[in-house]
Amino acid sequence: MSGFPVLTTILLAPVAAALLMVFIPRDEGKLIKCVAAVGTFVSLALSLYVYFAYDQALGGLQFVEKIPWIEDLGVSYFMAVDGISLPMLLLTNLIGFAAIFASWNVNNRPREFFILFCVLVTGVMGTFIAHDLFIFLLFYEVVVIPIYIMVIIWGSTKRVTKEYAAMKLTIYLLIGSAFLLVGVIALFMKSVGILGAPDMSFTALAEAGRQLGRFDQIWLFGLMLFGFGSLISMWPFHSWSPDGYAGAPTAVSMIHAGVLKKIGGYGLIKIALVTLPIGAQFWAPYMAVLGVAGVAYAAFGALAVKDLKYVVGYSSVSHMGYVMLAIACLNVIGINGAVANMFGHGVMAALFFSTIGFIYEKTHTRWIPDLGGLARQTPRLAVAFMLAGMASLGLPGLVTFMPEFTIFIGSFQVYGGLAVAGIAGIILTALYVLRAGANTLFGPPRPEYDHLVDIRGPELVPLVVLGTVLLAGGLLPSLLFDMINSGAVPLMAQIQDVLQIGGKF
Amino acid sequence: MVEFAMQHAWLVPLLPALSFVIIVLLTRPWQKLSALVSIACMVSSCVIATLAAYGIFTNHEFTEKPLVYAARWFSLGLPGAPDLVVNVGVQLDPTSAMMIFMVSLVASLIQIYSVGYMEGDPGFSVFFSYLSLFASSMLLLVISSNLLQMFVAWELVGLCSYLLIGFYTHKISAREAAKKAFVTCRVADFGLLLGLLSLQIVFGTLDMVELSEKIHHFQEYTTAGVLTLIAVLVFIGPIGKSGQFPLHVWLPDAMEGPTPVSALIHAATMVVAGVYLVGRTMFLFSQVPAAMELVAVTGAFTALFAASIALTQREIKRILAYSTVSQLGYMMLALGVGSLTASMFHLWTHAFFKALMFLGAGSVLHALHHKADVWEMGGLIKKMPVTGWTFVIGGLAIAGIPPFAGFWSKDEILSMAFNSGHYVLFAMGAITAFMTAFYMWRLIFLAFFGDEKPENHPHESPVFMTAPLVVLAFLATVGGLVGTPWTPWDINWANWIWFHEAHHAEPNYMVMLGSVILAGAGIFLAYQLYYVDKARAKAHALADKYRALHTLSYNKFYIDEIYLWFNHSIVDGAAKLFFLFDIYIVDGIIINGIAAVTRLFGEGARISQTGRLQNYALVFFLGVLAVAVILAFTNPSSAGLMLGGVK
Amino acid sequence: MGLVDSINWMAVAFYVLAAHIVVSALLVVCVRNIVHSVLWLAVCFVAMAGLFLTLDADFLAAVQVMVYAGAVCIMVVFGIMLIRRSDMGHSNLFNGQTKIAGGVVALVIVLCGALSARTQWLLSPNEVPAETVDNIATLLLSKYVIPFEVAALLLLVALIGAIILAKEVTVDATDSER
Amino acid sequence: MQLTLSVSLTHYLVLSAILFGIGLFGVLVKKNAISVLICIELMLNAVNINFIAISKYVTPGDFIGQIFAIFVITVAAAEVGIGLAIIIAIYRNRLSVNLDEFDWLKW
Repeated sequence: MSGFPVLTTILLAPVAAALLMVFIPRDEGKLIKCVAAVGTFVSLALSLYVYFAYDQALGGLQFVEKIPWIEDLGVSYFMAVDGISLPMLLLTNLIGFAAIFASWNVNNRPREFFILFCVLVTGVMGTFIAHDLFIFLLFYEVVVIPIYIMVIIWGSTKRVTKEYAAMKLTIYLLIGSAFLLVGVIALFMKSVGILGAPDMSFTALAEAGRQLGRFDQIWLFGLMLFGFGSLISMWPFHSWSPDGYAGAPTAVSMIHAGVLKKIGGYGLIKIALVTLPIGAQFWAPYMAVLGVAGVAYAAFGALAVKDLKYVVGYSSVSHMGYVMLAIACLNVIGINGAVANMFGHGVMAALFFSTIGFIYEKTHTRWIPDLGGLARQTPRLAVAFMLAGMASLGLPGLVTFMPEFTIFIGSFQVYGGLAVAGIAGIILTALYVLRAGANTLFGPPRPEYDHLVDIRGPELVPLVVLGTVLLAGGLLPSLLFDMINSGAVPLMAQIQDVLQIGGKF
Repeated sequence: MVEFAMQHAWLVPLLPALSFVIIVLLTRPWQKLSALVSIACMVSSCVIATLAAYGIFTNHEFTEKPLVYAARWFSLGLPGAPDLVVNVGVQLDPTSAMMIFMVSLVASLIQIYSVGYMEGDPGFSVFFSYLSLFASSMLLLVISSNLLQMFVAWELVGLCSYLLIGFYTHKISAREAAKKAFVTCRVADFGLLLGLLSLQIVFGTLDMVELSEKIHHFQEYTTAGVLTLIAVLVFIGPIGKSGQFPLHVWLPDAMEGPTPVSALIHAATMVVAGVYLVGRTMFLFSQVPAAMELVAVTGAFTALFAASIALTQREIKRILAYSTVSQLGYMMLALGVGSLTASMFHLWTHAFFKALMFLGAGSVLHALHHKADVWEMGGLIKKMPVTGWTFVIGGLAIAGIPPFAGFWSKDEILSMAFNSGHYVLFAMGAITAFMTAFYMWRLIFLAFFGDEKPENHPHESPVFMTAPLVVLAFLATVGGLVGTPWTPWDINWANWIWFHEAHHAEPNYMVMLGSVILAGAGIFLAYQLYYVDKARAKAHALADKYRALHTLSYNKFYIDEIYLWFNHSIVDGAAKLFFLFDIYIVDGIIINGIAAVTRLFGEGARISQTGRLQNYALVFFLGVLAVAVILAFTNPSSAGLMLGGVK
Repeated sequence: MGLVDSINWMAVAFYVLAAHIVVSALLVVCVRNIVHSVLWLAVCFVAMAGLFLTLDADFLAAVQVMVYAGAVCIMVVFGIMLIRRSDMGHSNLFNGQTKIAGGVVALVIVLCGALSARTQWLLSPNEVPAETVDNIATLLLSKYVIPFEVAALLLLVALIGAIILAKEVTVDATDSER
Repeated sequence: MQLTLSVSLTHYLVLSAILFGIGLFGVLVKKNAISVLICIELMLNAVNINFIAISKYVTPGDFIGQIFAIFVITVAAAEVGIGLAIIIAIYRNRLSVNLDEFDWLKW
C-alpha cells in the first residue's frame, strides 16, 4: 500500500478524459472516442492492478485514502476497497471499457455522449470504493443525472417512449434513494448518540448500528431494503428495468444492467446487512420470498416478450432475484454467491446488451419475429450472443454458473422448498434464452440481412474483453471467489454473534 | 510410458480442448488443417487414454482403490474450516479407464469418418471444433473425481450436443430439435442439481471417494427417506440425458444433426453419460432399494416402450435413435437390478455396434443424398458392400446373435434380471430383445436387400468413411469376448468392473438359449415380412389389422404432442399472463397509477400558477404576514428582533 | 402654562404633514388618470420633505425635493408620455384582487403599527447635531466612502442599462457598419 | 381638559407603516405598470421615514439612518430609470403596459 492514491487515480481517470474531451472539437468523433477509451482503460488497468495486488490473506480495507472533509458531520473522503468492493470495481471498469467500444458507432453528438458516459462510470465507481456513507450517496446521485440525459437524447422508442423510460428510470432511482436517505439520516443521528461523535464511515456506522435496538434495526433495514431493493429491481419494484433498458442506448444499458443495479445488492450487503443484522434477520424471509417471486415472475415475463432488450431486461430482474435470495441466506456461502452472481451477471448482461446493440444497429430492429438466421450473416455476433446467452442460463464453465451454484447451496440449506422454486428458474431461463437465441440467430437466413457486415475492429472489443472474463471466471472460479471470500468471511464474522442462524452446515 | 499416461490422465480431456481453442482462434479458415489438428489431438488423447487404461487394467489394486489426483478448485468460508470446498481432479479406476478408452477411440474414429462425410460443408472447421469440444467435455465427465465437476462437464456435453444438433443453423427443424434437446435436458438437470445440492448439504462434500465412504454409513448424517429422495433427484438427470421415459423425446429429434454427431453423441457417448452417472453413484443407489427399483423399472419400461415405437418408424436414423433409447433402457435395467458389471458391459458393446450402425446410416444418407425413408431404399448392399456388410454385422450384434458383442452383454443383463428375481422386468427385457431383432432386421431388409430402386444412384463412400466402419465392425464382433462367462478370469470384464464385489457369472443356459431364440425369431419374422414377401403385402395387412396400435406407435404415442401442448398452452400461457399482469397491473395500474395521481396533483397545483406577478406578490406578502404574526405572537423577543434589535 | 404655549408646534406640523402624505398617497393609488396620479405623487413627496425637516434632516429634505419631487416625477411623466394611450381617463385601473389585497395590506399596517407601538425603544436623550450637512459629508467621504462610490457606479450602470433597454430596436440591422 | 399634542418615534413609525401599506396596496392592485412603479416609490419613501425617524430618536449623533436614506434615494432613482426603460421595452413588444396581460411566468 504505497502512498500513491491509486483509488483516486482510478476514480479520476475518466473524469480527466471527460475534461479533455471538452476541449476537442465536436466533429473529431474518432479522437473523442479514443480519449474516452484511454481514460477508461487507465481505470481498468489500475483496477486490475489493485485486484491482484490486494492481499487476500490480510483481508480488510486496503489502499485506504482518508481525508477529513466536513468534520461537523464526520464526513471524510474515505476511499478503500475490500474483497466485496473490488470485484465490483473491476466489473465497473471492465464494462465501462467495453461499453466505449460498444458505442463506437455513436455519431450523434459523440462528445456529449462520451463525456456523460465518463461521468457516469466515475459515479458508479465512486459508490463502490467509497467507505463513507455520505460520499457513497453523493456518488450515487451523480449517477442519476447522466443516465437521464443519455436516455432522452440517445435512447430509442419502442413499446414506451424513451422519455417515459428515462423518467421512469430516474424517478425510481430517486424514490429509492429518498427512502434510503431517510434511513441513512436516521441511522446517522442515532449513531451520533451511540458513538459520541459524528462519523459517517461504514465502519463506525456499522459498529453503532449493531448496538441499536431490535425495533430500530427493523424499520431502518426496511427503509434500506426498499431503497436498495428498488435499485436492484427487486420484485415488485422492478418495472423500471425492462422499460428502462429498452429505452436506453447500448452503453447505458450495459452500465445500468451490468453494474448500476448492483449498487443495490452491494449496499444491502455492505451497509444494511453489516449495520443492521437483526433487522436483516427479520426481513430475510421476506427478501427470500420476493427474490424467488422475482425469479419466476421475470422469467415468465422474459418468455412472453418479443423485443430482445426486453428479454434481457426481464432476465436481469430474474437474476437479481437470485441475488436477493442469496443475501437473505445470511451466511458466508450466500454472501459469496450474491457478490459473485452480481459480478457474473454484470459481465453477462453487458455482453448481451452490447450484442443486442450491434444487432439493432445493423438490422434496425430488435423484434424477434423480424430477425432470424443471423448466424450465417454475422457469425461473430452470433458467437457473442450465444456466449452471453449461455452465461445467462448458467452454463458451467462460464462465470455465472458457480455463483448460482453457491447461491443454491446457501439458500437450499436455509429455505428448502422456497429455494427449489427459485432453482426451477433455471429451466425457464434456458427456455427463454434459447428461444430468443434460436429465433434470432438460427433458421433460414433472411435476404434483407445479406448485406450486413459482421462486427469487426473496435466492435470486437466487448466480445473479447467480456468473453475472456466470462470464460476465465468460469474455468477458474477461485480467481473470483477467493477475493470475495476474503471480504465475506470477516463481514459475516462481524455479525455472526448477533445472528442466531449461522453459516455452518 | 504407462506410468506417465496414468499420472497425466488430465491430458486426455485437455488435448481436445486445446484443439478446440486452436481451431476457433487460428486455423478456422483452413479446413484441412483444422481437421488435421483436431484428429491429431484426438488421436494423441486416445493414445494416452489407451495407455492409462492399460495401466489401470493391469494393476488390480486400482479396482479397489481408484487413482485420484485432485486439486482445490475453489472454497468458501474460513481457510481453515471452509463452508464449501470444491475440488477438481482425475479419478481413474477400471470403469473410468474403460470409458476414456472407449470414448476417445470412438471419437477418433468418428472424426476420421467426418473428414469424408462433411467434405465440402462450409462449416467444416467449426464442425471439427465442436467435435473436439464435445470429446473434451465427455472425457472430462468420465474422469471427474467430483460430482460438481462432473456436472460441469455434463452441462458442457449438453451444450455441444445443442450446437451440433443445430449445426445446420439454417434448418428450422434443426434449430427446434436443438432447443428441445437442451431444454429437455435442462429439466432433468434441475433434478440432478437438486440432488447434488442435497448431497453437498447433507454430506458436506461432492468428492466421489469421500462421498462413497460417508454414504456407506449414511445413518450418521440423515435418514433413509431423505437419501431415497436424493437418489431419485439424482436419477432425474440421467432420465433426461440418457433419454429414459418420459424425457426421451429429444433423442430422436436430435437426429437433425449431421450423422457423425448422431453416432458420436446420441448413440455412443453422451447419451450413456446418464447410465455412467448412475453407475458412478451406485454407492448412493445401492443404499436405497426403492431408488434401485425405480431405476430398473424405468429402464425396462423405456426399453420396451422405445422398441415398440421403433417397430413402425420409417426414417433410418429415427429407427436407430429409438433403438438407442431402448438399449439405454437395458443399461438402466442392469443398474437397477444391481449389476454395474452388466450395465457397463452393455454400454461398451453398444458404443461399438451403435456407432457402427449410425455411421453406416450416414454412409447410406451420403450416398442417397439425404433420402432418409427406408421404404425408398432397397438393394443397397450390392452398390455399397462395405457399408452394407458392416451394417449387417451391427444388426447381428444388436439383435443378440452369438458371438457378436451385443449377445454377451444383453444376455448378461437378462440373466442378471432373472437371477435377481425381477421376473416381470426380465420378461419385458426379453420381449424387447425380440422386438429389437425384428425392427433392426426390418430396417436391414428394407434398405439393403430386396429390389434396387431405379431412382437411387448409390455409390460406396470414400475410404475415410469406410475405414472407421470396418474398425467398428471388428470391435462390434469381438468386443464382447472380454465378458463372456468363459473368458479367463484375469481378463474378464466382471473382474474389473463391479460394485461391492466381483463375482463370476455362471453361464445361464436357459436365458442364453431363450434370448438367442427370441432374436432368431425376430430376424425370421422380419425376413418373412420384408424379404420373402417382396410386395410386403403381409406387413401392410398386419399394420391395417392393428391400425390403432400402429398409429400409436408410428406417432410415438403422442408424447411429443403432449409436451408441445404443455409448452404452448401452459408455459406460454403463464408467460403471457405474467407479462400482461406486469404490463397492465404492476406497471399500468400501480406504477403509472401513482404517476397519474402525482400528475393530477401537479395539474391542480398548476392552476395557482397564473403567471401574474401581482398574484405572486400577494401570496408572498401573505406568507410574510403569516411568518411575522407567528413570530410576533409566539416569541415576543423576536418582534424586537425584527424591528431593530432593541431589547 | 398657557394653551398656546402648551401647543407643541412640532406635533402640529407632524399631524398636518402626515395628513397630507396619507391623503395624497391614497389619491396616487386611487385616481383613474395616471397623470393625476403622478401629480399627487409630487405632492406627497413635497410633504414628505417637510416631514424630514421635523426630523432634523434638512439635507435629506432638500434631496427629497430635488430627486423625488423633481427628477423622479418628471421622469415618470416622460415615461407616461412615451407610452401614449388614447384614453387617459382610464389609464390607471385596478385589477381583480383589490379586496383581498386590501385585507392583506390592512393586516400589514396593523401588524407593523402594533409592533412598533409595542416595542420598547432605547431612546437617546441627545439631540441631533445642528450641522447635518457637514456631518453627513464627512461621514460619506470617510467612513462610508466605499458604499458611496459603489452607489455612484450603480447610477452609472443604471444609466447605461436604461439607455440600452430603452433604445429603439431596429429590425433590420442596416447600421451594423457603424 | 388639556390638549396634549406630542410626537414620538411611534407616530413616525405608524405613519411609515400606513404609507408602506398604501404603496403595497398600489403595487398589488394597479394594472398599469408605471403605476406600480410609482407605488414602489411610495414604499421606499415609507422606509426612508423609518430610517430618519429612528436615526433621530435612537442614534442622533451617528447619522447612520440619514446616510442610509441617501443610499435608498440613490437606488430608488436608479430603479425608476431602469424600471421605466424596461416598461418601455415591453411596451414596444406588446403595445401594452397592462400587467394583467403579462403572464409569461406561467411557463
